[in-house]
Amino acid sequence: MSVFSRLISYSRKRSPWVFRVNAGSCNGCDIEITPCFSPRYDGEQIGALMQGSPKHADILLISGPITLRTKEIVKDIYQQIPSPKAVIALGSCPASGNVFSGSPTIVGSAEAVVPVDLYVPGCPPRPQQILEAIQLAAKMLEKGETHSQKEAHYG
Amino acid sequence: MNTLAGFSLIVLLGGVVIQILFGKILTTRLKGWISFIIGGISFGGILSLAPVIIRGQTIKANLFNWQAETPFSLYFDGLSLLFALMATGIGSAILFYCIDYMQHETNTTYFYTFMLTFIAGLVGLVSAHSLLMSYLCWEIIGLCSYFLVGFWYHETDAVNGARKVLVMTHIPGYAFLIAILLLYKSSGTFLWSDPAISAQFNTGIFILILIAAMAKSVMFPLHTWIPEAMNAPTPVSALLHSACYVKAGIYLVARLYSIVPWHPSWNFILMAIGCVTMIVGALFALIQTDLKRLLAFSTISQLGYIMTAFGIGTPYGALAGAFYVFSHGLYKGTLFLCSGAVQHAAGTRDMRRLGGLSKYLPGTTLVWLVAAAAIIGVPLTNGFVAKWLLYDAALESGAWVVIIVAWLVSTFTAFYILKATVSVFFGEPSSELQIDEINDASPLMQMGMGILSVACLFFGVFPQALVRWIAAPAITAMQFALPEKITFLGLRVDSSGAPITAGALLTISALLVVFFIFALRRPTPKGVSSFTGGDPLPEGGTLNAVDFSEFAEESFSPAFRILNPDPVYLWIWRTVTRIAESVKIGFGFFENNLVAFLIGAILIIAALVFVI
Amino acid sequence: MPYKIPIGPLHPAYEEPYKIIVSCKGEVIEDVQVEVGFVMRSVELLTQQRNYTRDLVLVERVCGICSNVHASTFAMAVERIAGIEVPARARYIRTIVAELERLHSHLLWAGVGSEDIGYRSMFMEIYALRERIMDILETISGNRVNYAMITLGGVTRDITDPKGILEGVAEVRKTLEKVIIPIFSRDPTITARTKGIGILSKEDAIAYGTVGPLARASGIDEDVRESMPYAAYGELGFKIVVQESCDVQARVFVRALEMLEAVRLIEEALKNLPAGPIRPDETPLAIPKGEATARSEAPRGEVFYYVASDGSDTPARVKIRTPSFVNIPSVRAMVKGQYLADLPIIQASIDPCCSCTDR
Amino acid sequence: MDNWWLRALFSIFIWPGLLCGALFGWLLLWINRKSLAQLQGRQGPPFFQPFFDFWKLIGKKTIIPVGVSWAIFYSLPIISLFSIVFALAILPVPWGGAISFEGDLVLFIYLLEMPALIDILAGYATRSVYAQVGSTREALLTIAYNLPFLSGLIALALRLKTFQLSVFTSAPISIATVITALALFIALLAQLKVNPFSIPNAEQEIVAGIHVEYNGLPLALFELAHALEVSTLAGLIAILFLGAITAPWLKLVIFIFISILIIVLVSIIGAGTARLKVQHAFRFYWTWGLIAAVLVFMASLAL
Repeated sequence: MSVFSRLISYSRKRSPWVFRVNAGSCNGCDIEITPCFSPRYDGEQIGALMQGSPKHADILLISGPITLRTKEIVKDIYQQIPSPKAVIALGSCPASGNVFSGSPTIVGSAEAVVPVDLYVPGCPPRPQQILEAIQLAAKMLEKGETHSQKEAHYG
Repeated sequence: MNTLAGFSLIVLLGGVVIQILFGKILTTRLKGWISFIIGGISFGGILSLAPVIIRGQTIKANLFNWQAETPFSLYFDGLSLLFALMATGIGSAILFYCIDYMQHETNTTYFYTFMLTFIAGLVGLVSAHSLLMSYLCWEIIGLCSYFLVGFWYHETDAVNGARKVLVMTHIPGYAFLIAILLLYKSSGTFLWSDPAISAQFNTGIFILILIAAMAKSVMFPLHTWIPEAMNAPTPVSALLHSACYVKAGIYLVARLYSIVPWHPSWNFILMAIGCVTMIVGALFALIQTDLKRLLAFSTISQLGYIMTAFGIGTPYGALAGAFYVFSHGLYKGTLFLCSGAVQHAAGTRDMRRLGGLSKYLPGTTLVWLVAAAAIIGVPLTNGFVAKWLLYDAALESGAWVVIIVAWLVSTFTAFYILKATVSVFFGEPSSELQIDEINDASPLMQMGMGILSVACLFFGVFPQALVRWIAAPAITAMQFALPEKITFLGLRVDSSGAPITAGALLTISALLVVFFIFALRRPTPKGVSSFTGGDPLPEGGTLNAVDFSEFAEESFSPAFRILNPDPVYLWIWRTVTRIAESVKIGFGFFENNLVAFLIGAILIIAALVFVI
Repeated sequence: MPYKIPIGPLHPAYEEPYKIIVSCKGEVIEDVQVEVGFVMRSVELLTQQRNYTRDLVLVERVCGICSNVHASTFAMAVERIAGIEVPARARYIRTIVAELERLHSHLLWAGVGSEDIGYRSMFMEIYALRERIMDILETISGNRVNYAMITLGGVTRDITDPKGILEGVAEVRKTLEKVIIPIFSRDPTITARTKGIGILSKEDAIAYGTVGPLARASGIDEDVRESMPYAAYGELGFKIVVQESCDVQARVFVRALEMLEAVRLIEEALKNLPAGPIRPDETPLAIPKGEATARSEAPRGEVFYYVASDGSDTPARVKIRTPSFVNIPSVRAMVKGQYLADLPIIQASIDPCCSCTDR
Repeated sequence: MDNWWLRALFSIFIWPGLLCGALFGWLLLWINRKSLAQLQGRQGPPFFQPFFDFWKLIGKKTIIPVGVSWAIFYSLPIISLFSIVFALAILPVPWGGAISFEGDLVLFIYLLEMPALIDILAGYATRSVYAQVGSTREALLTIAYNLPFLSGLIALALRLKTFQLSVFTSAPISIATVITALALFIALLAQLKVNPFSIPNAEQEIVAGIHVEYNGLPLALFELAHALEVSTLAGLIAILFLGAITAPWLKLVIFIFISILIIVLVSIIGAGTARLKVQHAFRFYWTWGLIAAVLVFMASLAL
């Protein structure tokens, strides 16, 4: 069985499938995600794929400061991604609220909504950074370091 | 042994008598039980004949002699066995289902009386030695269907449907009568096994009999009565479609093989009619929104297959036909009983208002899925073997049009059956459905359906049993030699017939068990909804049967106009009534003014006499 | 009853949360219901709490795609109140950046549009080209997305290497003319998916008050760059692109030809780039009391800013009206009777931008 | 008898069945993705990417959406997988064909049809509105693409007067074979749901099509079934061209070569087209498919 489990964890590193949630972003991050899968950056060479359904995804990419309207959506989508899963907060907005901090209609921090495994700084981060983050998250999935895996492990 | 031949018939008629005599005393459920037991006994009676017939003998018995030349005698051979087993076997399962289904109905004496007469009629038809008795039984089942379709006589639709059934099958039935009389005139006998009949048989008589058979067996263009018969109680529809009524025409056509060697053009006619019918039935089934109407059109299409199989005219074709006719009885009966359970539970059979019933009717869903798989022709079901035999037979005789048409129509079959399946049992429940009141069919009903669906699977895995014991005697009776390669353990598959199917089934079920144990060991998160884009699903309609097939309907819409003969019949009907009307007016005028006419006539005659 | 299928707020065809509830019969759309408001971040409220310099940064993030337009229009309005004269070189640089932004935005749109009709190779081709423009923008401003080029009274960075930009732009023109426009106009599968689809008649276009390429594809020759020239457009000359066929294909052509026009404008501006300062020596912190409006042509249409100042260093009121705000409702007129499969491309053909709409 | 059973089990599970079929299918799928990427100017996925995708999915927890019966949810992919495994086991590849009997073509075609039927059921059974739309599209496609597919195979069967697949491999190559292969290829595009007929799984319209709600283990099984379907369908065309060759190893090489060639062709077509609408596809198959069918019958009845 251990051969299989090792194969499975190795495969986790090799095939991160990404689901994108725009939680009130200004589009800046989102138009930098799309080029990640275009010829110059080509995320497919690390096995990454954009998925349309959260049920197929391993990694949740959250961009934007999480507006009140999208808060429940983000929570719901996090639930719909089967474990093990990693969450990447993309850009400054889900980390701190960025320029929108102090707005009454945003939550401001992704941490308050879902457990975040990785933060990618930048407004917006460059495609290289995003790809690196995806790869790092995949490695975390391999080693079992994401919140979802730790939770399952400890209780 | 010869006395046993009439046993089933007598038991069934005895059942009728019991129903009539004790109808007032017995409770509804008891009547059902008695009918089922009667049916079971008659099934047993026919089964007991099987060993003799499989050995290749025929059984003859006289019921009573009316006249020396036209004895009411029975002639029981393989073909009779096939149809009689079907009628009593499937009929018993349906009667079993009736016990619960009909328990809240009034007037069940009427119902069970005619149900038993119906079955007895078919048994009589297939075992009749005399053509006259055949015709008698032919009309008895016609009348029974009229009474049964019109069981809910207070509903206009049911009454109109029953009338259409009677008119459209009774009038072509005269063609059969004419054929019998013509044969009698030229040969002087009513017994079909008489060589004199064979000698006098010609294409004209074939056509006459074919017309009667076409109307009974819903061949295009005489098929339009069957959708109207859907207002009957479900067990009646099931019996009508699967075992008794529509199979009568098939029997008649198959029986012609034992009477006379066929002219090649007859085969061609039959194949052409069959192919057209299967296309028409499948196309019209696409656009139905009523579950039972969809099944009705599917019956038309399936009977097209059977007719084609018998039309091929080779031993192999006859075998395919015999196999198909029995298989169709099994799965179509199941499908109808399931639709009855759906109607019972949900209160409607309009597929636009159904959906998501798999959660509330798990048993019915399972049974339906098996039967649906069979009609689509999924391997390991009897439907697959039937189609396989048909294609093989057609290939052997080089009828390539038949293969391609039959095969393409089978993809249409898959389409409309899936349409029914998904829009009734899967998907979102419609908002119009009263979810709280839905209960699965009662255990008795489920058993009735279950027996038939298990038989579908059994004959799919061991088709040899059906081929060897039921189909083979039938084709022997049709004057065909059994195809060489068919042995008990191999269905044209020299060494690997039964093992491969049984082995496949075993492997699949073993793997399924292993997989389920493996899958269920893993905990799964609960309460996660389906993905709808983040927000909850908006209130409002759900996908239904119309949405499933809308585009197909649109694409084939010209076909629906061209292939529907009903307007023509309506036109004929109107013309006839108009002529009758004008004739009536003429006569009416004459009648009202009779005195004046008489006086006038007398005066004219007197004047004429006077002048002359 | 028609069934209802929610498209969005999270849907692979959309970059942003934006919801269309579609009522369908079979594959045919009977009606749609558009819901926006997922991206409401209260930008207008926040502007009133910050000073003008910080507001520039904030309004740039109203929308990540047309960020420069928002900053420059806001700056135009403030400059109008304060009476600041923008130096000529700065006006030219603003034009160049605005047109580069239009190029990148239209290419982004074309990429997403071809993805919406399932043409992934075209998406790749276009995104490869778009990277070239991103490079140019990066050489000018140092950023790929939010350029931070605009400051009150001028621009923050100078263009030091016009030749390099000219080369890049020429390359873009070549690919546009040789590859992308021919494929979009000739490929049979693309024509099958765009021609005669999503028709917005001229009357409807006027009734819905549509602006930008959407309106111009319905035969309305309206462009702020011409009707109310700002920056350097008055000096450079400008030709409006109008198509009359009102369908998705027309919108494709309008944007494609606008891209060529943008390339021409950039080349012209670079060639005639006047010398001089790029911003005033001193930028005022407090703006005198007053109010002003400003309009400019964003890639999606007309952007309108209203700024009221009470004399302090924070604006009293900022009102932003974006092109998508008026364009999005016109989806309803376009999709009725169309097929569900066409919804993404029809919806994409108006190039909706929700972060603009919701602010 | 024992020997036969062993050979049958071998061909179901090892060659050409589950194991080798899956490996070969993953290879073909990787070639598909890689060549698509190369045509689009990208690097493309690393070698044997579908293999890792499969194992990753195996290792995920399965979510069964609210209101979906677990039995249906789990059994559909299993049935789909095993029908395609049996279909592949029947395919007379070099050193294969242990299960061969008169009429196996009928079984083969019905088994091949199963994944599509299961998909249609799965779409509705998982109660996702997107999957339901995908299902209706798939159902429409099945009645469209079967025209060239069935007529191709039936015409061939008529020419050889048998429904036995292993006879197909020994038939000499003629113009009829080529036309049949073309007809099968036209159908293959829709069967594999690749561009321009990627209609039932159109991501931009209906999220991920039929398998929207599937995840983890059952999704992995569906992916595996898809890989097997790829190798079966490509292999079906490839075996038509093995007639003239006698040496088994050469047969194998040519078999693999033609399969890869077919997948590369599929990739090229996929790279150069937009996704059509279901009505376009329907019209395409009922016009071009009909023409192909007529040609196939003319070729095989006349030649």
